[in-house]
Amino acid sequence: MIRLLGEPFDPAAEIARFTTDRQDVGGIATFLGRVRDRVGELRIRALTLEHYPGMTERKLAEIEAEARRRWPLQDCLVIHRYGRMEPGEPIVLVATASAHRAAALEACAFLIDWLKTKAPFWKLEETDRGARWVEARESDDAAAARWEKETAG
Amino acid sequence: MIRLLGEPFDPAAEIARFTTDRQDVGGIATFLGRVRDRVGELRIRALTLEHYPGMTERKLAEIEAEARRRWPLQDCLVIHRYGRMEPGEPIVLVATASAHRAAALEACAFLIDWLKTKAPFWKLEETDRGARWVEARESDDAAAARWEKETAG
Amino acid sequence: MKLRYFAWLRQRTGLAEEEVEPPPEVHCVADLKHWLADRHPRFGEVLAAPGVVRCAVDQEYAEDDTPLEGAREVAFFPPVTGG
Amino acid sequence: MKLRYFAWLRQRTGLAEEEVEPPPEVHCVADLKHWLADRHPRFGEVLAAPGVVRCAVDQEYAEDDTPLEGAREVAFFPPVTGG
Repeated sequence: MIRLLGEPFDPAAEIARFTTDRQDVGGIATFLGRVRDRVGELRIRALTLEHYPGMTERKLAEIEAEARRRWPLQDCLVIHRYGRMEPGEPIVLVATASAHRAAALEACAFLIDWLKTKAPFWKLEETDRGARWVEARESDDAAAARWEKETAG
Repeated sequence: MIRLLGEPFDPAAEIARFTTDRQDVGGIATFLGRVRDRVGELRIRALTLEHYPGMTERKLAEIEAEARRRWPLQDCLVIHRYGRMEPGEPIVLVATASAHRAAALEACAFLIDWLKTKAPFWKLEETDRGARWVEARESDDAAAARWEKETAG
Repeated sequence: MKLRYFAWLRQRTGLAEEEVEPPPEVHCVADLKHWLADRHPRFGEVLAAPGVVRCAVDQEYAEDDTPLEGAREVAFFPPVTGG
Repeated sequence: MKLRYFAWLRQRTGLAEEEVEPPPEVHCVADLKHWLADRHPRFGEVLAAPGVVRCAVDQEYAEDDTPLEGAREVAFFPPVTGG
């Protein structure tokens, strides 16, 4: 399930709800991304996530479908914020459930790696020295590329 | 932080408390292992975890220390049950926090892989066809061995 | 054809979207970029730098040689940084 | 020396722990296993199967050649299955 939100959400409440009633789930992996209050020496006051309405929902759905195609997931949740957020606020939550732990853990890592490089979001940081657009990191591309070789298979 | 519990715990509440007040955390990864109601065709009524008091606490502490040595973790939590549990009940919760997601995700996978193969717990399953001790799985050894090569380094 | 600009490319064009009718010689994304460089000089400045300007045609990632025939919406943006 | 047995090995010996004084020729884990095979025949049955009986000496994992000098607690158990 995919949710794209312009308002804050409560990750612990989402995790509490996730697959609570199921007794066939052996492992649940989650990843929560939050706004940090600093990057290196620079203080971050806020982060604004711009996105591409329409394409974002489409890409998120594709990424979820790809995870479900690759791993036997019993459930899968992706919540992604857009708009302005302050330090400590959740940006993205990924949760995966499977009978076995390897599927849940790998799918969770896959989802966040692909979200970072394939979903049309852009981060604007408000710092003590003004606002700046976050640049894409090569390490994110490398992390996403780990999963790329399996796409053709 | 390590907790070895003979009573049920609430994983969502633990996750809610984990690093809530910190604004320097960029990523939180969690893994929750739960009792499944079936293994293949076999219905599971309950699972009893026996452990080695004294050695268990020691090994859990060693495993946590190793994760903190390998990755720059801002916080780390391992909660492990022992005793009798029913389907749907949590067995183990691992949570890791770091400035960056890769450290949190990898340390989380590492912790659960090593817990499975290095902490002295033994599972007794109560099934429709009687009780049986769960056998160690080769896939668990393989998962743990992924991290082994780095120990010497 | 609707054009959309995101993040700092939006700041370069000064607009989030516009409706355009490119001339018939604009067949692919590269042609469109070339035509837009005249329309938005500050956007044109960064088009040459490799990997800086990404494109989507009808909400699918596109390359310079992606054809524009029948395209209703073309978007330009920097590399994504979500998650 | 205190011996402890876990999981189904405990069921084989019929006890969770016992105090023993092995004879002086018991120097290492392998010697102790050999000596215990007489004491607990049903435990002895599985000692030969490779990888089935694991051991800890003073709460550290041990191998057949681990020496027992000064050891206060030796535990036998099957491969662990926690997590």
